[in-house]
Amino acid sequence: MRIMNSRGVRTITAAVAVALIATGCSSERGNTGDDKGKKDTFVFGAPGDPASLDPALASDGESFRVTRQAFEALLEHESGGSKLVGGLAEKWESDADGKVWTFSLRKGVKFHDGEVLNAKAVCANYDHWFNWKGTYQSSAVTYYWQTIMGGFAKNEDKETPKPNYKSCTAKDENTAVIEVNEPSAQLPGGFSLQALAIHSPKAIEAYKSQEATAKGDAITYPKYSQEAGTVAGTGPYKITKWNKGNKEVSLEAFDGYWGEKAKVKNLVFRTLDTDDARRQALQAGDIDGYDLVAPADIKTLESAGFQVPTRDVFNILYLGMSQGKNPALKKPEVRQAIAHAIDRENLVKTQLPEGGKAATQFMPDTVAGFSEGVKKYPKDTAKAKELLAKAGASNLSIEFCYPTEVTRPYMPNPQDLFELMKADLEKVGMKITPKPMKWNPDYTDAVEAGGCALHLFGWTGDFNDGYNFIGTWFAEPDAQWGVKEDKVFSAVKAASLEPDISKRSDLYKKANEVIMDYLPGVPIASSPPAIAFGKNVNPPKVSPLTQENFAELSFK
Amino acid sequence: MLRLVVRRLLQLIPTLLGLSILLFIWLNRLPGGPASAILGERATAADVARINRALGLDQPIYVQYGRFIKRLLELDLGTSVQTGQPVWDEFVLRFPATVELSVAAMIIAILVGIPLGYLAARRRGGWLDVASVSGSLIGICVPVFFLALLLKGIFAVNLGMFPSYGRLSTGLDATHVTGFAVLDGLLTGELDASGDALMHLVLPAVTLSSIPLAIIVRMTRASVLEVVGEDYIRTAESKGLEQKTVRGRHILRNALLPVVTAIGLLTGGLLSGAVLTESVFAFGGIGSFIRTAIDARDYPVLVGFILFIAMVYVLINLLVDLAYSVIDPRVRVH
Amino acid sequence: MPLLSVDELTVTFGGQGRKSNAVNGVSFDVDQGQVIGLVGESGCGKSVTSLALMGLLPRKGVEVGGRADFDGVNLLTMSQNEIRDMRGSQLAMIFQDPLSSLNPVIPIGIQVTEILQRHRGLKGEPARKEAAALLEKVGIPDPTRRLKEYPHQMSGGMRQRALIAMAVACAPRLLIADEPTTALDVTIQAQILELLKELVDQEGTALLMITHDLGVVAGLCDQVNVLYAGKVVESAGRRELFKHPTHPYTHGLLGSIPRLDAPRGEALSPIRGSINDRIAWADGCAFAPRCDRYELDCLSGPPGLSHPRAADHQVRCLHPVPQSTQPTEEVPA
Amino acid sequence: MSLQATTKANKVDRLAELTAQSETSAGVSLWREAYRRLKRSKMAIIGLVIIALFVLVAVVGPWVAPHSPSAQLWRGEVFPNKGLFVGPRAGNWFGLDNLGRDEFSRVIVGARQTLLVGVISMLIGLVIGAAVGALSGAAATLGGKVGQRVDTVIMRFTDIMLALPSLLLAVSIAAVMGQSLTTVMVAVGVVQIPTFARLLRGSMLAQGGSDYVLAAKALGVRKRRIALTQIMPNSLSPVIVQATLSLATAIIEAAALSYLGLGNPDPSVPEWGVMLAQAQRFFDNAPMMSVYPAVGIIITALGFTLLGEAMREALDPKLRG
Repeated sequence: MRIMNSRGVRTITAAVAVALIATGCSSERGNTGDDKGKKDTFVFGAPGDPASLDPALASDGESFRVTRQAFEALLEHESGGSKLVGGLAEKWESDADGKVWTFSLRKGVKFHDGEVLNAKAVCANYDHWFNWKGTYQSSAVTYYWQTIMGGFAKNEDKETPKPNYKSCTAKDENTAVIEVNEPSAQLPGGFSLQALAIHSPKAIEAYKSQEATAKGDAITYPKYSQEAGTVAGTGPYKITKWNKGNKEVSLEAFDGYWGEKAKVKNLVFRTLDTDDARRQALQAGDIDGYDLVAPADIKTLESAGFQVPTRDVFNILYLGMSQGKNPALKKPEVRQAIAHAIDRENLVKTQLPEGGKAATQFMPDTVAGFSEGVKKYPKDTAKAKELLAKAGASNLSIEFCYPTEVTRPYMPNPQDLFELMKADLEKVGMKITPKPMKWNPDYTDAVEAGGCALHLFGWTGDFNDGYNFIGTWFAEPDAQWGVKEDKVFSAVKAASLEPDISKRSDLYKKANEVIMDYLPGVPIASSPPAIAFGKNVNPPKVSPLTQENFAELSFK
Repeated sequence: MLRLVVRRLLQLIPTLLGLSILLFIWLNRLPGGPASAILGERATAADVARINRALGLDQPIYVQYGRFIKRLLELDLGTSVQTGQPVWDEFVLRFPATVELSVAAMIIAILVGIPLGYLAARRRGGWLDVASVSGSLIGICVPVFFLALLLKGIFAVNLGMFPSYGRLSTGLDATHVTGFAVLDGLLTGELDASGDALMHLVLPAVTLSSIPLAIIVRMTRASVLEVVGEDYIRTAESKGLEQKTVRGRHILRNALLPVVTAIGLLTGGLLSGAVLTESVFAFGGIGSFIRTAIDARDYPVLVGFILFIAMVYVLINLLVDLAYSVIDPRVRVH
Repeated sequence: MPLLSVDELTVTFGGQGRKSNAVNGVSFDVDQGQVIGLVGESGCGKSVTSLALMGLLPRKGVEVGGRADFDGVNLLTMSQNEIRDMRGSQLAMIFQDPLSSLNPVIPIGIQVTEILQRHRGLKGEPARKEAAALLEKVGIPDPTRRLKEYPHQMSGGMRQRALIAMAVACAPRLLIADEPTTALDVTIQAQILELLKELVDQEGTALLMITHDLGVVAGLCDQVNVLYAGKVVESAGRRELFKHPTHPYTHGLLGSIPRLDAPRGEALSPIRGSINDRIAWADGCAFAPRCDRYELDCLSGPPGLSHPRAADHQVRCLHPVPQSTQPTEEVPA
Repeated sequence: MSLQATTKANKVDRLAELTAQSETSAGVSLWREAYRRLKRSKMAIIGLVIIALFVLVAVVGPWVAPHSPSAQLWRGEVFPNKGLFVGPRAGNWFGLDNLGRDEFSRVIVGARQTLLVGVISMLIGLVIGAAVGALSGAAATLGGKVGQRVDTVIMRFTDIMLALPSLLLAVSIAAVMGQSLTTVMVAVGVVQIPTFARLLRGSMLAQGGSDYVLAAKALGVRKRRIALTQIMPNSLSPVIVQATLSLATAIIEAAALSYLGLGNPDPSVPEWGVMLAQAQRFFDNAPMMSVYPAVGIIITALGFTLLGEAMREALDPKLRG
């Protein structure tokens, strides 16, 4: 029988246990069920189902968590870090103004379906994406392609951004050259995204035969992206089965992998929607690890002998303000008052996982471009009060949106955070009207449309470039903020157009300072999303980008 | 008999029609309307426009309703926002799990409830009576999800007697024949699979059975008490029949009539409880699917499910009536 | 020796707390093949008496006292199983409401055969044959078809006949009929009474006829016991009783029957009040409150039995009705 | 005074007193009889006591609560992210919740919200349901051909509503109305409508067939009058019972809605369902946080159920014991 690890049910349990033992009811499954096949199967509890097995059609972490084990992009991040390293490309370089990117590919790389990786294969991928039509052009389907490379060969809708991708040419067997129209801060980081991971040309051909939409009335993902079999990458695992009923994606180690082969033969991602479900499954020994551990559970798990390695922070949680929604926010004093009112330290101390830091700007200190010199807004209730008075906005009443029933890597418990901030803001005499919404789509839609005067939101970096953070918000006017401050935009733009990495990060520093002077919203904190593993597991290196490589893990 | 079936099936039509109207109105009342209901996250104005065109939302309302009905008749319940797959397929995929769970729960409720209720009535005022009555009263008052969490915490997490989630341990997967894990295992001879599926079934089924069990106990008890006082029982006694004959043939047989009806209605209600139970035990049935659909505002799924349930419900009632007309001769005539 | 001799039978309901005596020391005898009437208003304890004899009273909260010897054996002290074996084979009973007395969800056939199986060990085909024969005997046409029918498919008369068939299935020696005709319309009543008479005549079964209907008594009974508030207040042969009702209550009963031969304009003389306004026998005559002949001494303890006219005519009254005022009843033969 | 007279006199007196002794319990009205039995039923007593306590707390709660239920007075002392909570202690008898608020005060104040949800949603169900039921019942019993058709239409409609799992119905309503306390009440209330409707209709049909109604019809009493003065009053008892019972279900349903995240949006206004749903996350570290509201819900629901059941038994002659 397992050790009792919950003070709560312990007493009841004790009673029941006695009864059970008395009736000779042993924990039969406890013994047999667990070690059955466990040695060669690792089960990971994922917070959500993947949307698609084709990373190019996905934009959510859960899809990427799975595909990352089976697909590799031209560039990757170092294991456990955020530094760009070679992926399928051993070396890469760009011309002076960052428009021509040359990749010398790794030799002897095989796809799961036996195809060989070469420059042609790479270009087949990029051309496939570039020539998408119909529903594939919906930003809901190909979000990342459109962010990194802009639009398509033939844009079908004026909403779609103009293409930045120009061409991909196979210079020789193992050299692929990708050209873009404009230098972009999304590069080279963008090349490391799963959304731009390289598929087997054979698979690509198969994809082309399938339309993304079955009926006119909704986005139906193509069959190949919903069942294992067609998709084929070069990763250490190959996807063998997606059992939607059981909410399980099964992967199997790929013998032909070019690098160090996976140590555990079978890898299974099992969706368990709630924190509790995942925690209990781990405690019950039904799974070997899970992500997004509720901060409250970290100590519990550790004291019970489970492993909860801490990731480096690579995200930012902020209190967004929509000036469009509530004009009072147009007054700098009001925004500053709010910043001074909020007790960030307390949030970090009591709510966020250990390793969390109060934020001073819209990016974590792990990102190149983080500036020490930004203007700071420490907690100061008195100051906040007087600022409000100065703005003639004492007892200002304002709407505060927060998401319910959701855990985000940067925001483990939105409702509690909201409650605390609400209390802080009320202390300085503001009236708060709570507006809880379902995360998806209500909340995200409302926030992005600028429908929430105050709101909690955040971002986890895709790759280590400042633009991946501040660029997403402050490159141009954005409904979410309703900011009309050219100083801000130009500062960010300037940085984004600078091809030289080191120069660029200096420009990001300046941009950050400009942004924090203007204070479009209040950066709250950066905190590492906690991930947990079973006692008998040697966990993989945990990644700040939450890009763990499960091929590294093994059983003790 | 057949006429009854036909009549009831015909009655099904107006019910569903009315329901579809309600749903149609509802869908159109939704904030943002059907388009945003169908589209998922990051739906651009372009998408919405495209959808509206596709849905023909520019046409007059009755035309739209016509299309709506037409699609329903083609079993086209739209596409799930969460999975991007046809709603109907999703149901077909998940329904067996829920049926399996509900049936298991019902079996427990019946096998425990009827004997318990009977004994309670016979030993009226005895400790068993008091225990089962108060037990059933409490049973009704415990929120299902709390019970589920409690059972899980004790038997899965702390005692490790049962798995804490799912229908089957990973790696094990009985090849699909019926979709009922337990059955499939038996059919395909993968006994370990069905055994495993059974273990997975225990906790959710027990949780789900709590309310029907409570109700069945009390109904059986009440109706036995009532029947015992009937003249024909006195007649049976006056004939000097053996006790078992009197109890079995005369008391129980009559006492169960109302219980049967109740069981039918309860089965319909189970689906509601399944949403909570399944989501606690991450049981891959419609219930947990709906729960996530609720979280994700997956309206096509919800609409589809409501229609689906309505049908199931009416069919169940039909079955009950049939069963009733078999066991109660008085119903058969007319 | 009488087949059944009931001696000071008492039945008390409601164990602790408020007791109420339903039967207050009833005594009477039933001889082989005799038809005995037990007459009284509803609530006088006649049905309770019969249930007590059959051992059908609930065990809990009921006290049964006195004796009821069925050829020498006291029914009241028998064990559950002993009395079970008696019921249906030795003693049988017919109840008031044939519809509610038949199990609605079981075919008549089975309800008949089950008793045959129990007491005569008949199973399957022979049982069915016998059952059909029984239905035949009680005058149900096309019995084999009827066997398959359910109570609700039969007429009231048919149902009562079916009940009777079950009662006589094992040729019991004593048949108790509790208001067998009250629930039926007059024409049927006659038939049923006719049937009962035939059966007892043929089989020599003793019949204890419980009724409030003096007409029934007049038509059927050899000996009549008039019950009031759980006590026999008058007991006599049929002719004697009808000729010379001596107890004021009996007198009143007869007086309240409309009669054709009554002189025009003569009003009926109904008994005033209801069975509910009574006093406890212990304090005196329970009928006193309703009695015109009531005197203070009626309240000096329970009145005993006396034989003002003949030895076989017992009356429990201190002030019996004097002969002059006797109604002269033409007793139907 | 003549001896004759005296004897006559005490004859009567004596008789009178003796008659008085043997009591007669004839012709007690259904309600009085029911009330008599209710007073004797343990279930009813327990139920009433619980309800009384609950209502008392709900009413005076906000005044007797030692602290503000929403003030994070001990914010610094609770560390959810380290699994450190503060259990019962002097001043905070139920300890603190995950945001450093006084759990005891929250439970106390929460009672009112819970009662509110229960009562209002019950009323919604009762009023609308009864109206619908009465209408179709009256139509069926008195309306003749047309009435019967009206009746069937209405019943089809309730069929539809019955066909929907209550939770889904609630969710659908929430989807249209948005998330709010009112939504919860309406949702839970609407779910109750068909039950009440069918119940009232059923017993009205039963009454409709009864002799006194036939008599009234025969006497040519106006139909509306019959419905209102004869049928309705006699059909109400099951409805009253149901009302009591549905108070319990309402409270539980509300809790379920909260668990599905559709509960009262403003979490700083404590409500047991929401509290329970919220506390689940900390069950391992602070089990009592879930236990307090859970026990509150269960006991309260039990109280109403007990009373309801007792009433049902008291009103049902068949179940007399």
